[in-house]
Amino acid sequence: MTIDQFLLMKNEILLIAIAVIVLIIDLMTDNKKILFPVMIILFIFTTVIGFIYQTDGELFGGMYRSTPLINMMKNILNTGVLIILLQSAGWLINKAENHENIGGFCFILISSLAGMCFMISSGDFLMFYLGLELATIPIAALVAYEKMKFLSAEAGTKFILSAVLSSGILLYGISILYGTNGSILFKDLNNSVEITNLQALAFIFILSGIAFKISLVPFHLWTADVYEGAPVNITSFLSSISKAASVFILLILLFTVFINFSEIWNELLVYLSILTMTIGNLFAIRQQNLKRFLAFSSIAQAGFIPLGFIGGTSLGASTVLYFLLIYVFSNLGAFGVVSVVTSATGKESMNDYNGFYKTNRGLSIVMMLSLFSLAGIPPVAGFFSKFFLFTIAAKQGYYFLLFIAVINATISLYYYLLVVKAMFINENEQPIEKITSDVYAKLGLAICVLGIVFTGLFGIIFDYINTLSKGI
Amino acid sequence: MIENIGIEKFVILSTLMFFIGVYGFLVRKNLITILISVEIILNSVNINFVAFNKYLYPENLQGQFFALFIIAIAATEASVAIAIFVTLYRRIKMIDVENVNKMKY
Amino acid sequence: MEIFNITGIIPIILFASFLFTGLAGGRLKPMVSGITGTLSIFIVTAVSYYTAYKYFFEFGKAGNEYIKIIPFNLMWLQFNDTLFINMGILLDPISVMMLIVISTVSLMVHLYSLGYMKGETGFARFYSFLSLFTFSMISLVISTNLFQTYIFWELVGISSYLLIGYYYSKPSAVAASKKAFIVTRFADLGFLIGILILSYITKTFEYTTLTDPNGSAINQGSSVLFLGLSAMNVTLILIFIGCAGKSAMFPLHIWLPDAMEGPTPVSALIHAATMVVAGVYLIARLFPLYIFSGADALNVIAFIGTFTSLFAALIATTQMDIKRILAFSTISQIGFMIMSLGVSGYGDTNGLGFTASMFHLFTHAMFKALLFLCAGAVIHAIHLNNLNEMGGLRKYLPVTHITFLIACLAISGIPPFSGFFSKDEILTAAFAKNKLIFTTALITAGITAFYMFRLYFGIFWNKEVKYDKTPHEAPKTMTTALIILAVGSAITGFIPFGNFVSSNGVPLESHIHFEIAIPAVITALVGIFVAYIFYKKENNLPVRVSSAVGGLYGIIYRKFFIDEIYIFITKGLIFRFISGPVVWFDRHIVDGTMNGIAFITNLVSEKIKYFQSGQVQQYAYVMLSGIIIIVITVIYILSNL
Amino acid sequence: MLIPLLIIPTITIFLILVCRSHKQVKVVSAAGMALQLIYSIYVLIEYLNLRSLGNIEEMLFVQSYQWFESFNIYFTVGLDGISASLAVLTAIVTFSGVLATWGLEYRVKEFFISLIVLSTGVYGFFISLDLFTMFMFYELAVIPMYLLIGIWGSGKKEYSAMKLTLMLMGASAVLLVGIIGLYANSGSGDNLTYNILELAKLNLPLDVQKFLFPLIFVGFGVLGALFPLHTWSPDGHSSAPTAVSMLHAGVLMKMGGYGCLRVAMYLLPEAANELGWIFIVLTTISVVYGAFGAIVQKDLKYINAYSSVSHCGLVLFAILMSNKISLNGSVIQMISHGLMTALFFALIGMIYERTHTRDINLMGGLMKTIPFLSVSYMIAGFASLGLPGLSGFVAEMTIFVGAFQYSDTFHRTATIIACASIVITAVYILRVVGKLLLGPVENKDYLTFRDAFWNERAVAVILIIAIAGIGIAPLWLSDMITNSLNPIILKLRSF
Repeated sequence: MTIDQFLLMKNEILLIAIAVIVLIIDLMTDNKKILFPVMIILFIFTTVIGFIYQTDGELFGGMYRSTPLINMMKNILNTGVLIILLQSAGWLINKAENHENIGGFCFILISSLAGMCFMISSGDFLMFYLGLELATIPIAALVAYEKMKFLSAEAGTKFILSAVLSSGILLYGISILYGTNGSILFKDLNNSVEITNLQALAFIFILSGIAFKISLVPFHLWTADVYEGAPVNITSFLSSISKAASVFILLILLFTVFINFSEIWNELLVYLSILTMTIGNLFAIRQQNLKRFLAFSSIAQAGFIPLGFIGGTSLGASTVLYFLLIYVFSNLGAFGVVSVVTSATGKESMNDYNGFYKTNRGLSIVMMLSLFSLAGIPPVAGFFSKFFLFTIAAKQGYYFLLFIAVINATISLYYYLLVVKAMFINENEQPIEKITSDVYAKLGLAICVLGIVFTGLFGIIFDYINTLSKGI
Repeated sequence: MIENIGIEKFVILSTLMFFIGVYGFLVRKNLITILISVEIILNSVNINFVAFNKYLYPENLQGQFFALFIIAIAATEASVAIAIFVTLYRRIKMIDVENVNKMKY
Repeated sequence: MEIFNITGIIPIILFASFLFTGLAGGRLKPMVSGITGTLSIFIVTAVSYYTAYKYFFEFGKAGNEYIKIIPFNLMWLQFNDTLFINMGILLDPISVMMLIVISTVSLMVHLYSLGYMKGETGFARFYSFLSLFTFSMISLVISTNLFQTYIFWELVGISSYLLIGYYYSKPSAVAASKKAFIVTRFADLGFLIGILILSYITKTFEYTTLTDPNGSAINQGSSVLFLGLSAMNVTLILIFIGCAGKSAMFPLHIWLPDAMEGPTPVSALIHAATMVVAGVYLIARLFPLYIFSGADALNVIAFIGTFTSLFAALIATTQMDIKRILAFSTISQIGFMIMSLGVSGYGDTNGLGFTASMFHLFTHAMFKALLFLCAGAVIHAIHLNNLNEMGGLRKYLPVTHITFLIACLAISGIPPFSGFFSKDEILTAAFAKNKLIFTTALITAGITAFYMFRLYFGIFWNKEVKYDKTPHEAPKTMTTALIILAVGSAITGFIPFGNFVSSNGVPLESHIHFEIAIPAVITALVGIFVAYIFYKKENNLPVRVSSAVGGLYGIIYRKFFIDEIYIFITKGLIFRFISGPVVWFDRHIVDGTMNGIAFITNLVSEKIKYFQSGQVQQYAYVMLSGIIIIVITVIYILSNL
Repeated sequence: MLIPLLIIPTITIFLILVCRSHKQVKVVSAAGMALQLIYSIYVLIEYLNLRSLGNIEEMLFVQSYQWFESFNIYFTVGLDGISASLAVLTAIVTFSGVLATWGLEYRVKEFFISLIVLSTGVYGFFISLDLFTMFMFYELAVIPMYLLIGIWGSGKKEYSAMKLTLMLMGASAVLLVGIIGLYANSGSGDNLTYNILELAKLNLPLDVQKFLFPLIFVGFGVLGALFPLHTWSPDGHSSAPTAVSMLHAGVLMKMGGYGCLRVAMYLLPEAANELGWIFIVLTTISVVYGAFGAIVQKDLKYINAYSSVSHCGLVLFAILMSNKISLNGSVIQMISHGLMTALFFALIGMIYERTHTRDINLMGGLMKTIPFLSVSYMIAGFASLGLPGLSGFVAEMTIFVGAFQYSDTFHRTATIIACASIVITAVYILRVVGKLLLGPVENKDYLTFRDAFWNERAVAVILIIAIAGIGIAPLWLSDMITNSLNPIILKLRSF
């Protein structure tokens, strides 16, 4: 193994390095103030490296692989986590009970990210499983991070139980696949997987395991409760990064290992997509708690993703990537505002946001842009990604699905507008007072806004992703 | 290799364990028991892996390694889960799953 | 022809006058607008007479026949290669005749109004509207095509609306103007549809093509069917509906009596002399088309004209408002003209009806304008217009008295006044065509004489009324107009009208038909005599008679309940049974569906919330059953592969 | 040549952002929109100039930039007579809308930004030659409406804003399916295209057309107030602030008509021929229904909203009649209705500012106290009821002449019913004029009203001049549009 080969794993290595450095600093010094900036600088460095340095190759006999496309996925995740870290600064630094644990928090978060990177880089199911668990278990700890809150513990409980069950089912699927094919390497399976009942069962188990992470209906029920109970920043991590990573691996699995199953998963994803969009929307309509609301909205959003899988084209794959890139920006934008508000005032209800614009112009505009992006309103980026997803579905002739999807997009617009209405239109005697957010949060939101506004307008970004995904 | 015991026995065993685990997960009320049920599921998977490896693909050890890793990870899972249950217990002084339903609808 | 280019300045002057008085009038002294308006109409009159002179005596004839001259014709809007709207000037006997009529009466009215309207607020506005009206009316009669006619047809409608509603603070005036506009608009709908179907059949709007007796338009039309009827007849009847609206034929006459809410000079100009005869003019304009392709339509026209004339005359006998009596009289007289067109044939003596109709139009314009202006002078003097409250005015208003008498004699058809000649021709034409129509017309003529003299005696004789202020004769501007018009009413009958205007352009020798004239004059005299007995002196005879025929009188007095029927249709049917339901439908069905969708969505959302019970084990249930369902689905998919 | 039409508003928005005072914001907006107006007129003149030089390209000033290579999406703009005239209409209405809002004091910056974003969407829509960008601009124009009505509206503004937005976005969702369907059927493999001109060259199979046509027509039709999906319009208009009502009724609803013409009819001619009858029935109902609905309303804005339903129904009706004359009429009607309804709503706003009510039964005699506004209102009314010399007449007559070119019973009956609307229009217009402007002054407070201020005068005068200009000299406009209609007619008659 040469240095070059190690460099294939540069992202994971850097992440683990950061995690370790954070841990060391945390242990070495009592002055927690420097910890955060150092980590942020390192993280930005990692993210930038990810964009600059492209890698392509395999390690460990195919257990680990890296392609430009996977690199891009990691970049998306890195950017997202960077934003989350920036957004959580206020919550971590300003609250006494969290202040002590900054190091722990960052360490766990970054390890989870490293797990995701391993997961999407995996070339066999063992690596995949390890990555998955490395990604999941730390999050469970973070969900229950606020020790003093019952809700946080409840969310943690629900999360870990559901996650363990789903990973058990997933594993069972993998074991069947192993039993029938004799290998867990993707490239071996790629050739040997064929449509038999047993393998189809294995496929379904694996699919449902991942669908659990993406929170497709009917594997979504944990989502809302966990999102509501977890700290805001963890919720945003779960709803965007974790979801995106799972979609990426699903993409890779479907397009490589299970490509022979494409007839099955085409049909299956159509139903799942319809169910997910509709149920997510129907639940979202009624929500009053903003975090819970965003949770259901993220379920509904997840329902759009399968549209891009249909047909199994590389264009579809790039559309999914593009969608997730924009989704990460938009979702984090919305959660970022909620995070700022929650950490300053502790208010999470939609009614609390009445008259928000009067006191906090910048924040409400960021919120509005993010919501519009989620709803798919031009000229913000969400419009483009959704439009392309629809195009993919239509190209394969799935007009009925398309129809349901556009109807759901309209319904989703309704509840996004409810928030906009609360902020801009509703009157309130005592609106949330003026919040001065710290520089980190501002930076984080700025990145989101830039992403929301420019990712769509610059078509070159999509085309770039598309050139990458040709060799999936 | 144990004489006279075919692979199907193992498969039946693992399947049974899987469903026992699932059943336990669904009906038990104590969080720890639920966790144990999940461990049973994981162990059923382990049996699968090992049996498949031994009987069907004895030339390499992928299955056995997989089983090893599962065991390790099951341990971490259990530790994190129990840590969470502890915080939960601190708040409500019980670990009955039915009481963990403050958030709903 | 070059010489007629000068005619083109008529509309320009009038439009300029409209714009000037309309935009700047409010800021200047009121009289400036008045004088501007009057001056411009004076120039217009001069040009009109000049044009008429040149047309009738120098350039109008080709051989023995008056031809249509189009000095210019500009493209205004093009639909396709054959259908386009031009704006131009068409000179032929009837349009030139109308030029004379309109400019003359309009000049008189402008002049008269200088006195009559003095001191009114919105004096400038009044003149501006008058100019607009005159502009539209003149452009209407000189139109070269049907669509141009329609355009100005609408514009005269709107000018009429504006002028009737001149006293806009008065609710009754507002209501009357609205009614007038809507009723005529309704009729115009028929006209419009008529034009459009006609244009579809004939592929043209141009009069020269449409009315050429040997042209393609007339030959094509008869074979086309529309909704199972002969398209041409339907079309022409539709166009006639438009005419009936403007010319207040039964049953579209209801707006005209109410239109008397406008200032009296306006009634004289628009609702007696010019605009209301536009319908007659239009039928005359399309006369060859009616004759050759719409015989049935022409019959309808004849009967409606006859009926209207009798009907309106009957109502006129019972009314009390002097302007309303004149309004019904106008309806009745226009009925004569329409009827005369309806009974006319084409060419030579067959075409007598046509000539008679135009002749009557001409004379009627003079004496009816005069009647209205006289009525105006009376109202100006005593500020009353109820016949019951006036009487004995001959002492105070000598000029008005004499001119009014002349007009009454003219309208009653007493020789040698103008009405005698035109009515004689009409009756002759009717006699030749249909005896029933003739008889009705004769009776109507008698009734006409009766109610006109009822009016005359009622105003100037009858009882002596004590007025709050002693009435004074009108100022010079007004009496001048009266006298000029009186002279016109007295002598225009001697014009050999048939020499100029005839159905086919070839001059028609006309003479008095004594076999018709004598009974007609006798009938008229009888009418006058009855009126004399009833109304010369105050007595209770009218009351006795009216109570003797009780119910009938009531029905006639209430104008045969036509207004009530209309109100029932509009208020009762349209508002209650169409618009009301439309709004209800909008609110409850259309909106209800939308809100229903929202409601159902919310309901479903509410119902399915129990899936999210908060119990982690239930989540697992759902998840596992989801897997089972997926397995079943996949098995299903696999079995179909 | 056309890109500045989008850049000027964008720059204006940025300038507004740096403004300090309300006054500055207004001046900057007005200046920007005036510049835009001048520029769009310049474009129109250039267009006519090129045409008169004999340029017979279907679209002029075509510029194309690649945007999303993978989907073959281009940012393509171009102009023909129809879009040129509609762009000028937009410029006029926006400019007068800005002037009409001079008195605004609440969240001024935000208002003008939203308004200009809205108008940018409209410009983009009219000049787009690519369905993707066209759709993008369509949605861009709809969304600011929500904020504009929701924040600055009156009455039950939240309900109206939500209803309007959802109905329009629902329609756009349906439209989206149609557009994407067109794209997906426009070729094979990677040769798919959104370009209208390219799509027009295709001959899609009939069943595809029949599937897509209703989607696209309904999608655009809702914006054009197609019965029974018109109810957003009355509520929306009645709650919207003045300038928004002006833009909405004046311009936004035209996008529906334009879209139906440019996309539904042009690209799917066979289906238009086959399925047109369904929509002819619906639009005929729209025309009469809107007019009858307007008769009994009490709120001035409701009356005009229903009237808009009727008039825009006529636009769609004319489009469906699909011959050269009626299509020409439909475009003129769009422009004419845009101008006069903008005038209407502007005046209603001004009257409302004085009387603080829009109930016609509570008002009366305004002619006496505010003659300028009243006369302007009357002129708008006359234009609406189709008085010759004003634009409405030209439009309606062209439509009716066109519609009468069919002699079968179905078309004839529909046409005659649609024609009947002109009488009903007269009824409700005169009813309003009678109640509102004429009659005695009941309320003594009304005597203290001030007549129009300079900005109000400017609004009214600009719009009236445009209305009368078209009404008096329609030939150039009609010619310009007719020429641009040739390709569409060719398609519609090609089978």
